[in-house]
Amino acid sequence: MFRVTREPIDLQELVRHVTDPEAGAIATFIGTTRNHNEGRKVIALDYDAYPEMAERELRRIGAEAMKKWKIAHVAITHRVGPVALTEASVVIAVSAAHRDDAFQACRYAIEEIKKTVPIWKKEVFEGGEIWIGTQTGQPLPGR
Amino acid sequence: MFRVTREPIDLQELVRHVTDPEAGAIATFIGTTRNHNEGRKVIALDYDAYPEMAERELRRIGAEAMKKWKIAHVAITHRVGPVALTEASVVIAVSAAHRDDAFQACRYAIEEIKKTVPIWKKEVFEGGEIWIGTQTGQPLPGR
Amino acid sequence: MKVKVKFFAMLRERAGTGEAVIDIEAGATIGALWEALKKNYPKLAPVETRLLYAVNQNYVKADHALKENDEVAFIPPVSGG
Amino acid sequence: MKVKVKFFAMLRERAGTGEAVIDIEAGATIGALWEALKKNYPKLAPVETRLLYAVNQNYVKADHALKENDEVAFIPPVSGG
Repeated sequence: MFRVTREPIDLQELVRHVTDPEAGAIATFIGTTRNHNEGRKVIALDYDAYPEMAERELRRIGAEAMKKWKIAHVAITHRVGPVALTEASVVIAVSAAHRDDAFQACRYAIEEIKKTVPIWKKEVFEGGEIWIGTQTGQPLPGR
Repeated sequence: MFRVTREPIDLQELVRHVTDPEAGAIATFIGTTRNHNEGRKVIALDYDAYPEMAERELRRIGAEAMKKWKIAHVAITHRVGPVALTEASVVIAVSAAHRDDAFQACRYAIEEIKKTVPIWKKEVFEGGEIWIGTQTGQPLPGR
Repeated sequence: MKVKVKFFAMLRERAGTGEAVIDIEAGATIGALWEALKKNYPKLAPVETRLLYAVNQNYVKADHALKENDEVAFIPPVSGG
Repeated sequence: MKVKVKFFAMLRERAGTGEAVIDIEAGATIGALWEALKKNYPKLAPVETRLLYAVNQNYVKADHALKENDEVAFIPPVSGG
């Protein structure tokens, strides 16, 4: 299950999706909106996305995780649009027979999401707003 | 929140407990009952515990994680009594400003739980039952 | 030939639209399309951030040759998660 | 003096109870209490697994001297998670 949605993310639904009697370990990662970033007081985040391509990239990340580790299932949902403080912008759930695989694949997924999935975060802070990533001029991952 | 309970574990409750506007990352681990173990077909697990001491040990593990990593909150619940296939026996949730701390502390907590918390798993399998750990004669962590 | 162009995030704001149909010579590269767009949408010209290119929802290189009806996107540095 | 002993898991099954109040000489170590228990509960005698010791819910060593009303537990290898 790889999804880009404007609705609040249902963690329990992702966990249910990866639950499997063959797999004794589920690792999840939840990214939530934080009230500060680089000295700025954050009021909210607002995500833009290229939804069809983002879902395709999420699916690709899931498939690569399946190749790299012995895992049973992966589910990833990324929220777009405005996301209030403490709400989840992204949830990843990975199940595996053994916890080491579940943890490593979950960690891999969030690192990859931040590198390649066409989703953009606009930070609305006290005194302005900024598209994260684009303002920094930081080099992109080589392709 | 460090708890030993006979009731099904409410993942969402643990996540709510660690959610914090200062912390943008939540890592969770869910241990579920698997249908096989060392070649045996598992029907169910049945956990015994020394509940007061187990909660005290869970709290100690949480406190040590707070010392080792920059994390905001930890919540751990371990279920005891019979746990059906695919149900959670243990849930850990850790929040942090940065995901690296959340992942590492979550991983640390499950490793420690398996070493020091006075909880015992009886595996009910086709053809018998066995207390896991006690039958193996494996050395305990030195103290 | 016509291609469909998609703008996101900062580019969406600067172009003033999320989508446009653009007429360009057959066989043009996606890099050449970007140069053409900067003339159609002057506010795109000062964009200095590095862009990735996608055609039909797959990343491609700047010298990728476009085809009629391709769905083209310019991808500023992503910041999901 | 009297101490409260708790049995768990395999030990609970072998002792046939989860809890017992045991009379033992003042100042006895927890290791000595275990030897005494094996006489009271013969099914505990064949237990070969290594045990940890806890007094009042803290792990202690085998030579820990007990006090009146201590809550004592023998901890077989744990297997939670």
